[in-house]
Formats: sequence, structure tokens, C-alpha cells
Amino acid sequence: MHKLIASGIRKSYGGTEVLKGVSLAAKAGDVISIIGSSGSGKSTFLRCLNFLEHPNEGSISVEGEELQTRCAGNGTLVPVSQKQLREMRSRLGMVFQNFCLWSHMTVLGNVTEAPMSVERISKAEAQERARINLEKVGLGREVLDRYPGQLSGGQQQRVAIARALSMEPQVMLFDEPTSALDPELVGEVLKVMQKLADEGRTMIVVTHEMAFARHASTQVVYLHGGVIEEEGTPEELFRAPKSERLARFLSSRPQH
Amino acid sequence: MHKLIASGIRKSYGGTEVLKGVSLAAKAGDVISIIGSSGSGKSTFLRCLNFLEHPNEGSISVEGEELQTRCAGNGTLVPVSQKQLREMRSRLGMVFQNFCLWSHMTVLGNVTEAPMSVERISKAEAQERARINLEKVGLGREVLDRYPGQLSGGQQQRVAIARALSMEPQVMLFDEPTSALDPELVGEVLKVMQKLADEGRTMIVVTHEMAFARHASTQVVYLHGGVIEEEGTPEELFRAPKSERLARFLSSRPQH
Amino acid sequence: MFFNYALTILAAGGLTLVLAVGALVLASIMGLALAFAKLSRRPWLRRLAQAYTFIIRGIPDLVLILLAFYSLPALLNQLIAAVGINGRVEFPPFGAGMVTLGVIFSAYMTETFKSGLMNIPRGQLEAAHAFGIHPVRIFWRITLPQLAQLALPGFTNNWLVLVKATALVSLIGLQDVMFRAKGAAEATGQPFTYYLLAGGFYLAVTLVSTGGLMVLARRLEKTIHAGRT
Amino acid sequence: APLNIATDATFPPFESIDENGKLVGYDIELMEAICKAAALDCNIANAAWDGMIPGLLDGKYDALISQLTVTEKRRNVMAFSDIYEHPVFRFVAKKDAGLEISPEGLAGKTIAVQTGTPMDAYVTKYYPNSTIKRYDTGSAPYLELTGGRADVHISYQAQIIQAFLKSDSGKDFELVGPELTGKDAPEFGEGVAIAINKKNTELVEKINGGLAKLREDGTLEALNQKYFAQ
Amino acid sequence: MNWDVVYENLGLYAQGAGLTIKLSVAALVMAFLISVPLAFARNSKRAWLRRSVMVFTTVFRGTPLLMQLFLVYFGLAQFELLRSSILWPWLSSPMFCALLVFVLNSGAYTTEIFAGGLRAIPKGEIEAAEAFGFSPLRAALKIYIPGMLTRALPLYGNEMIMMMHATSLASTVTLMEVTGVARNITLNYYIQLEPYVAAAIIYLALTAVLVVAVQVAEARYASYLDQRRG
Ligand SMILES: Nc1ncnc2c1ncn2[C@@H]1O[C@H](COP(=O)(O)OP(=O)(O)OP(=O)(O)O)[C@@H](O)[C@H]1O
Ligand SMILES: Nc1ncnc2c1ncn2[C@@H]1O[C@H](COP(=O)(O)OP(=O)(O)OP(=O)(O)O)[C@@H](O)[C@H]1O
Ligand SMILES: [Mg+2]
Ligand SMILES: [Mg+2]
Repeated sequence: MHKLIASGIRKSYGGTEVLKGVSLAAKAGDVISIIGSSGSGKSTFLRCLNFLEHPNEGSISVEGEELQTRCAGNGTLVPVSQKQLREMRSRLGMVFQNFCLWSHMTVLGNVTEAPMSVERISKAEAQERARINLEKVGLGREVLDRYPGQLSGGQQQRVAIARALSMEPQVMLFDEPTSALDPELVGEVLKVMQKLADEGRTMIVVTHEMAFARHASTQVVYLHGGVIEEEGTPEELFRAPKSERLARFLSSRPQH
Repeated sequence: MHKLIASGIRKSYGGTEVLKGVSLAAKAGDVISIIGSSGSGKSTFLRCLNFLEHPNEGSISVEGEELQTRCAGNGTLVPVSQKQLREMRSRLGMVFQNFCLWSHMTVLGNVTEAPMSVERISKAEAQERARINLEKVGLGREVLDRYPGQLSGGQQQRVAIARALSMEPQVMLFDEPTSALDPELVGEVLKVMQKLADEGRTMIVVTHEMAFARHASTQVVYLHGGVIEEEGTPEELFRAPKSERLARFLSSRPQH
Repeated sequence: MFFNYALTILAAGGLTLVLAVGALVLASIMGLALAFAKLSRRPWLRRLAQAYTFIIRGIPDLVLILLAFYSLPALLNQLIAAVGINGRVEFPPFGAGMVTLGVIFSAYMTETFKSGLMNIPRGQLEAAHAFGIHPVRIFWRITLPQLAQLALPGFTNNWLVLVKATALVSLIGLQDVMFRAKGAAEATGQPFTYYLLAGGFYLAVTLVSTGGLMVLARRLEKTIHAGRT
Repeated sequence: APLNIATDATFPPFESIDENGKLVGYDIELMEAICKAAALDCNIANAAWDGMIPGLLDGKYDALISQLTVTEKRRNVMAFSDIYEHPVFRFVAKKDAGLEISPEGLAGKTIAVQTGTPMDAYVTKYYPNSTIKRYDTGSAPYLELTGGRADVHISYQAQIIQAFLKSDSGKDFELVGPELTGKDAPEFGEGVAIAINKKNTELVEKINGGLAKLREDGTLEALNQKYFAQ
Repeated sequence: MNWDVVYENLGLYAQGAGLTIKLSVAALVMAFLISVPLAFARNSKRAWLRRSVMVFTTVFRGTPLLMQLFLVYFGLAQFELLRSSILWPWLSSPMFCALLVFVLNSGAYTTEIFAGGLRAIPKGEIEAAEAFGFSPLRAALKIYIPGMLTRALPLYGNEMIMMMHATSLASTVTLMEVTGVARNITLNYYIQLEPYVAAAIIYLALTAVLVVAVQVAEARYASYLDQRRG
């Protein structure tokens, strides 16, 4: 059974179509990297997956259950049942491109809130989980009581990852989860993600880290101008890209 | 003559000292990369260079002119003359880690505002400059009238770079200027920075791109826990790091 | 009869409006300056602004206007007499009313603007400073456009309270809408008619001004909150 | 400069505004006549009660004419002209209410009065067993009568007739109890006079002079006839 | 100076202060409770809901509080139908009417303040809550309301102070709170300054409590707004 299926997602802003029918299917343990140049629609697609952005067309199913939608007046799809949407979202963890931490809560609050509010686990248990997850991303106890505004960029990003982990979701959606991290931490975080993959968790990762896309993912999707220009195993794509654009995209990566 | 000298910069937040006496000197055409793990104080140091953060100790000179400071009640240094500070800042361009674009202005507004306000150049001239700089970072005319909220992460970051370039500053301060960019664009932007370096512009770059630090900079500074753990030419640091920590930091970079 | 009374009442609308607008301008300028003082790095300036807003907001408007119009000149006159100068200080009621209302509402405006200023993303101001843009210019180009949007709900509230607070000036001999309505109500024994009429006047002012401010807000909101995050 | 004379024009028939906002009433006509007789240049202005006495003490107003009853306490702070009128005070209640106007008869009943008036002082002193409700304006007690929250109200008889009984809402009500004057209780004061700033003894004399002339030539009597003849 | 008059009436002031506190606290608590849901409705996606709340806030912010109080207390009493209805025991009580009007009036202002606070929450923070599948109630309790209240605190502090001052109007419906007491004394003793200054001191003390409470709350809950940096 597929963990997540998205089919034929289309999305326009005003007159311009940003996604022109994008589909994707992820099985348990799949790690799908979405690569592509800036503005190609990666974030928008990821946001459509959990309906933060209402697509104009297409459908989403999580673990075999399709989200019921209907067409709203403005031409976008809206969920029929908010409850179903919520239920579905709680199985999808999300790390935002710009973190979106809750600024009025401390780090501990940020990481414990969702499990306590959605899964209804006890405070003690949530804090225990928080500590484990924060440790996984290399954050110590000294940051627990800080507000997001008092953290460095990399620290914020790691809190965002720990927050998503804390829900122990079926599918994790990452939007450039390592952009603000130094190489050392990139390595660490990628290791965490690798471990999640090994645990059989499904992940969809928008990333600029070609190393990650190449070595850690089971499938790579190359988005260009709102369509999937090419997809396949990392082997296929990185060894022998069929599309000329992808070839150029891959070749321009900084020389080491 | 040095373009920028910082000496003995110290900075504490509450009780914890984040910078413990950091010094740096940059000559014309120098490209200094500051590397280090998350939370080591890189952003804080960069912000101290143009006094966005008031250090507790230390001094800054730009093009041989030292910023006059005095000690304020709360133990931080404050500039004696706001005019001198402003004059100094106008010679330092800054690209923020999280862009900090002006959300109520279009892209064009963001890029033309500073030269029009500070240099007092005409609107037409500022717009001309804006177009050139936006082109340099790979942004076309279609984004000119968008607001920052309507841009993708990478687009925002590039607007921030164009905005800093628009002041034609003597020294550019970059805080992770490529974090939200895909490899293709990273390449582009690094090329722009290279070109700036070739033009003899001085740059101080906080970066996680080891490739950039290694190949494009004239000097690398490794910050750790608020002190310079090691510094030197890229050759020295990358070939034979003396400090064990730096060695570990460099080795953990994702394997390609 | 009703018609003529109504005209008399509404004729005072001009006074009410001019007084309110004048006080609003004064209150806004002072409030803005005090809001910056409250957020200043200088502790003495902060404390001064705090003491000001505390005292002004702490004393009922009625008392402040009595003190300003009757007690203050009396005190000054005593002083003048003591020094031996011939003459009398006398405040013109209209000016005194406008200044007093302006002072009272400047304290409320201070809090309104302060909270608006605090909600402007700090980074955007830092970016402006980092380019060496002059603070005055930053204020006009970066701070004010965003403040205008963030402070609008509080600003509107203050304005609406201010319009109605102008009724206080009847204490110092000025005839505003409420004062005339009361006169008509007592003369005719039909209080509901004339109070409702006055209410209608204030409601009209409110509708026109909130309508105008809403158009402004919508325009600002479009730019600032366009798109996500 | 003309003399500034203030009145609180919310008390018909003594002082109120007409439909064009002009001041009218017994006190207004009297004041105008006094000024004419004494050759004073007067400017009568409508003012709020709460601002009137401070205005007088402070010199912003030279005199007040607003059915001010003369009492010991008031004499301490301001000067008065000769008394020009002895008002009659009455209770008003619903027709056929069968109330007996006496402290015992009104025990447990609700009396509405205007705050700070001689009537207030009177019922406060002599009707300790009644509930006394005090209102800021002259008209509010009538609303309480018609709304059923108050049983009786006491005020100037002329005002009750003019402001209430003549109107539609007053048709079910009537004057009750004895006619009361300053002779019945000191709270009602010695009578009504014009208040003048204490320092201005000269003005007191001028106004008294004018008043005396009106008394002699019958103007005052004519005014009383015009306003109070039943 | 006449401070002994104030001194003699300290008991009245104490009672007045008690009533002011009672009215303010009750009005503020209830206004808060209705404003929180109304603020959400004010920003609702449903146009009819948004508009109805807007009509409410416009009418109650747009007309003088005195008039609202007058209409509810005196106006409703003029309808025979209401007087004989089961609502009358409440509507005949000045306390109930005053509170009703204060709650609606302050609720209208507070709704607008809170609605503005809601709009100031960064969209991304709300999306994060949505993305985790928070139920609307949990999102409201944990994300919206704390974000809204902390951002609206200075303005809400303003409103609390204004509401407390506005309780002075209760004296028009016979509730003798602090201002009413002061006014009573000025009318009875013909001194203006001292009674009001005494009232001002009481208000100042009450304001101090509110201001300190707001400052403590700001330091405790809203400090994160100061610490953000670019
Ligand atoms: N306002 C503040 N209050 C308290 N601590 C702070 C504050 N700002 C930053 N810090 C702390 O100072 C340290 C240095 O922060 P800084 O932002 O300079 O790190 P950095 O080297 O830029 O990290 P990154 O690579 O993650 O951006 C961090 O540990 C951070 O948590
Ligand atoms: N609210 C909006 N209104 C108009 N255009 C928008 C809006 N949001 C996004 N866009 C446009 O949609 C396109 C896709 O944006 P998206 O954020 O998905 O790009 P991305 O692939 O994530 O890029 P990046 O790697 O830079 O983050 C971009 O060209 C962007 O400018
Ligand atoms: Mg993106
Ligand atoms: Mg940083």
C-alpha cells in the first residue's frame, strides 16, 4: 500500500500556473528527493501535499485514504471534511523552508506542543520525547527555555526538525531541512533522516543537497517550471540524465 | 590600507559570552570566509561589524577610520556619532541570514530604496542599477513588481543580494548568502561574488559552502565557541588543519 | 420644532469635528514621539514616557480638563500676582480643550503605536540601518507604512473614543453636539429623540471614518500580507 | 468688554434653549431686563452646571443666573444679589396613587430628585425612611416616574408643570402634597438670587440697583404673572 | 483649601471606590469573555459572520456610551410590554443595565483590538499548527489566543483603563461610584478641585494596579516580541 499518493496536482497564482499536473507516489520506507531550480514549484508542491496550499486540481491519499475534496468558488479544491484533513495532516510531519517556529513559545514548548495537543500524550512523555529529538539534531538542554528569536539560524532549523519528529509521523515532508546548517550538522541531520528511512518511515524531501539526493534517497524527482521533467532512481538520474536541463542543473554544482 | 579592521570583539547575551575577543583585518580585494558550526557566533560577529549588535568590547575601523564609541550603562559600546556610524554603514553592504526584505515594498522598491535614500541618486538611475543587479543574481523582470511574500525562498535570497549590491559598497558582508539556493544558483551567485572579488571589492562571507571557502576566498577564519580557533589561507586550513576540531568539522562534510 | 432643534444640534457638529481632528493630530504626533521614547535604549527616557502615560491615563479626563482649564490658570495668576506683575492668564476655551484632549489621547496613542512598532519585524529595520539610511528616512519609508497597518485597529478605537470625548468641553463653556442635545432634551422633555439624533451624528462620523480607514487598511494589508508567511 | 453671565439652560421654564438654540425663560428675561435697567452690557451664555461655579470663582464668568437658591453654604463662596423670587416646591406622583405626603406616608417609597439641589437636601433630611434616587439631569426623574421605578418626585412647581405635566407623558400625573417654600424648611433656602463673584462688590450693587428699578416699575410682577399665574 | 470636606466624606469615597472596582472588574471579565470568540468571528472567512460582528462593533463603538446607557436604562422602561415581562426584574435594576451596557461597549472595542492581534500573528506559525493537524480548539488555545493576547497587550491595557474611567457614567443611573461621589460633594459644598482630585487619586491607584499588571504580563509573556532579531 502506498503511504502517500498525489496525482495531477495543478496550482495557479493569479494567472500564472506554478504546478502543471505533478504526481508522486511514495511507499513505506521511500525517500523521495525533489530537486529543481529556485522558483520551479518545489515548496508549492510540498505545501499542496498537506493542503496548506489548496490546489486547483488533483488528489491526495494518505495510507490508502483519499482526501475528499470539492471545488470552491474561486477554482481551488477544498476539503469536504475538516476532520479528515486534520487526521490526515497529523500523519504528515512538516519542516518548513523558513522554520515557522511558534515565536511565543520556548524551544521546549515548540517541540512538546503538537504531541500534547494532537496525540494527547502526557506532558512528561512529550518532554521526554522532546529531549530525545532535540538531542538527535544536536541541541542541548541549554536552549530548552529560549525563544526562537534568541536562537541562531541553524538552531532554529534544528528545532523545526525536532518539532516535526516529535509527532512520529508516517510521512515526513521536509522543505530544505539543512539550508541553514553547517556541513558538520548537515551530516548529522542527514544521518537522522537516514535513520528514519531505515526505520521504514517515508520521507519527501525538497533539497539542494545533491549528496543527499544521490546517496540517501530511493527516488529523485526533478521539477522544472511546474512539471516533472525527469524522475527515477538516483542512479539513473545522476549517472545518465536524459533531459538536457537536468544535465545542466547537475553539472553546475560547485566543484570540489 | 585596510578596508575593514575589527579587533577584540566581545559580546555577551545575558550571562553567556557568545564572542570572546574576535579580530579580523581585511584589505582591498580580500575575500574572507568565516566558517564554524551552528551557534558558534558567526552571525553575531558579522552583525557586530556594522554595529547592528553592540559589542561589549572591541573596535571597528572602515578604510582607516575608526568608529568612535563610548561605553553605555548596560555594558555595551555605543557609537558616539550616529552620523559617523551611518556613513560607515553605507560603505558596508549586508546580506542577512533570513533576508529581511521590506515586506511592504515590491522587489524593485527593495532594491532601489537604499541608493535613493542614502546616495540620493535619481529614481531612473536606481532602477537601472536594480535591473543590472537583479540580472546578476538571475532574476528577471517578471519579479520586479512582486512583494517578498510572493517569492520562493531562493528568489527572496537573491533579491537580498541584489539589494546589498545596489549600494556598491566597499565591503560586502554576507551571512550564508546561498543557503536557500539550489546548486545551479549557488554556482551563479558564487560567480557573482567571485566577480565582485575580482573587481577588488572586499568581502566577508559567513558560509557553509566549503567549496566556496576553499576555492574563492583569500583567507578562512574558523570560529568555534566564540573564539577564532584557527585562521589562514584556504590552502593551509583545508590541507592541513592544525586544530583537531577543525579537522573534524571539515571531515564531516557530506561525502560526494 | 424637531427640525429646528435638530439643525441647532447638528450645527455644533462642526465644532465637535474640528476639535476632534485637531486633538487627533496632536495626540498622534505626541503619541508617536512617546512611543519611540518608550522603546528607546535610554532608561531615563523610557521612564519619563512611562510616567507620563501612567499619570495621564490614570487621571479621569474630566478632572484633567478641570485642572487644565480652571486650576492651572488660577495657579499661574497667583504666581503672577505674587511676582507683582499686572495682568491675567486666561486660556481660550477652544484651544485649551483641544490641547487637553490631545494630551489625554497622546497617552493612549503611545501604547497603540508602541505595540505597532513592536510588531514590525525587527530584521527589516536592521536591514535599513545596515545600509546607513537616515533614521528619519527609515521612519517614513519603512516604519510608517508598516506601522500604519499594525496600529490601525488601536488607532481607530482611540479615534472613536476621542470623537465622543469632545463632549467634555461643555465643562469649559463650549457647545458641542452632546451639550446641545441635552439642552434640547431638557427643553422639550423628549430626551430619546434628541439623544438618538446625537447618536446618529456620531454613528455617521464613525461610519465615514472607519470606512475610510478600512479602505486604507485593506490597501496596506494587500501589500504586506500578500502571499505566505 | 461685556459682562459674562452664565446659565445652565436645562431647566424650563426658568432657562432653556428654544428651537433655534436661543436662550429663553424667566431668568433670561429677568437678566436682560436688569442689564437694561442698570445700563450694563451683558452677554448671557449657556454653560454646563459643573463648569459654572468654578468659572465664577475663577473670574471667567461675572455672574450666574440659574435659579440659584441662596443658602448659608453658598454665601461662603460667592456673593448674591437681592433675592428676586421665592420658588414653590411640590411633589408630583401618579394620579390616584393615594400617597400621603409625609415622612411616614412615603416610608419605603422611592423618591427621585436631581442631585445637589435644595430638593435633594430637603428629602435627604426629612425622609430618612424613603429610598432616595438622585439623577444628574432635571428630566431623568420624570422618566423614572413614567417608567415606574420611582413613586414620587419633588421639584420646582413651575418646572414640574412646564417640563412634565403639560407634556403627553405627564398626563397621568398630578401635583401632590403642600406647596413648600423656604419658610417650611431652611433647606429650600432664602429664595433665588443672582450669584456674583465675591470680589466684585461693585457689580452686586449695580445689579441690585437694576433689580430695584424693575420691582418699582412693575416689570418683575409682570414677569411673575407671565410665568407663574395658574 | 477644603480638604476637610474630603476627609469628612472618606466613607462615601470608600463605598464609591468599591462600586467602581466591582463594576470595572465585572465588566472587564465579561467583555473579555465575549471578545475572544467575537475576535475570531471578526476575522472569519464567512462574510456574513464577519459583517455581523462588524455591525455590532461599529454601533457600539460609534455611539456615545452615555447614550447607550440612557437608552437601555430609561428607554426600555418606557415600554409597558417590557415592564410586565419576566425580564423586568433585571432590566429595572440599574446595576444590571449599567453592566450590560459596559460589557457590550467594552466588548466592541476589545473585539477590534483582539481581531487586530490575530491579524498580526505570522501566517507561517498558523500554517505550522495546521500542518500538524491541530484541532481548531487546540490551535485557538495554544497558538492563536496566546499570540493574539501577547501582541494586543498594550492596547488591551488602554482599553481596561478607559473602561474603568467609563464606569463613572454609572452615576447617571443612580450608582454612586467614585466620580458620582465627587460630583455630589462639589454640588453640595461648591468646591470643585478637592473632591475631584481625591477621586483622581483613587483612579490613579486603580490605574497603577492595571498598569503594573499589564507590565508584569508583558514582561512574562510578551518578552519574545523584543528579542526577535533579523
Ligand atoms: N538574543 C539572544 N539572546 C540569547 N542568546 C542569543 C541571542 N542571539 C543569539 N544567541 C546565541 O548566541 C550564539 C551565537 O549565535 P549566532 O547567531 O552568532 O550563531 P551562528 O554562528 O550564526 O550560527 P548559525 O550557523 O546557526 O547561524 C547561539 O548560541 C545563540 O543561541
Ligand atoms: N503567493 C504567490 N503569489 C504569486 N506567485 C507566487 C506565490 N507564491 C509563490 N509564487 C511563485 O511560484 C513559483 C514557485 O514557488 P516555490 O516557492 O514553490 O518555488 P521553489 O521551487 O520552492 O523555489 P526555492 O527553491 O527558491 O524555494 C515561484 O516563481 C514564485 O515566485
Ligand atoms: Mg522553496
Ligand atoms: Mg547565523
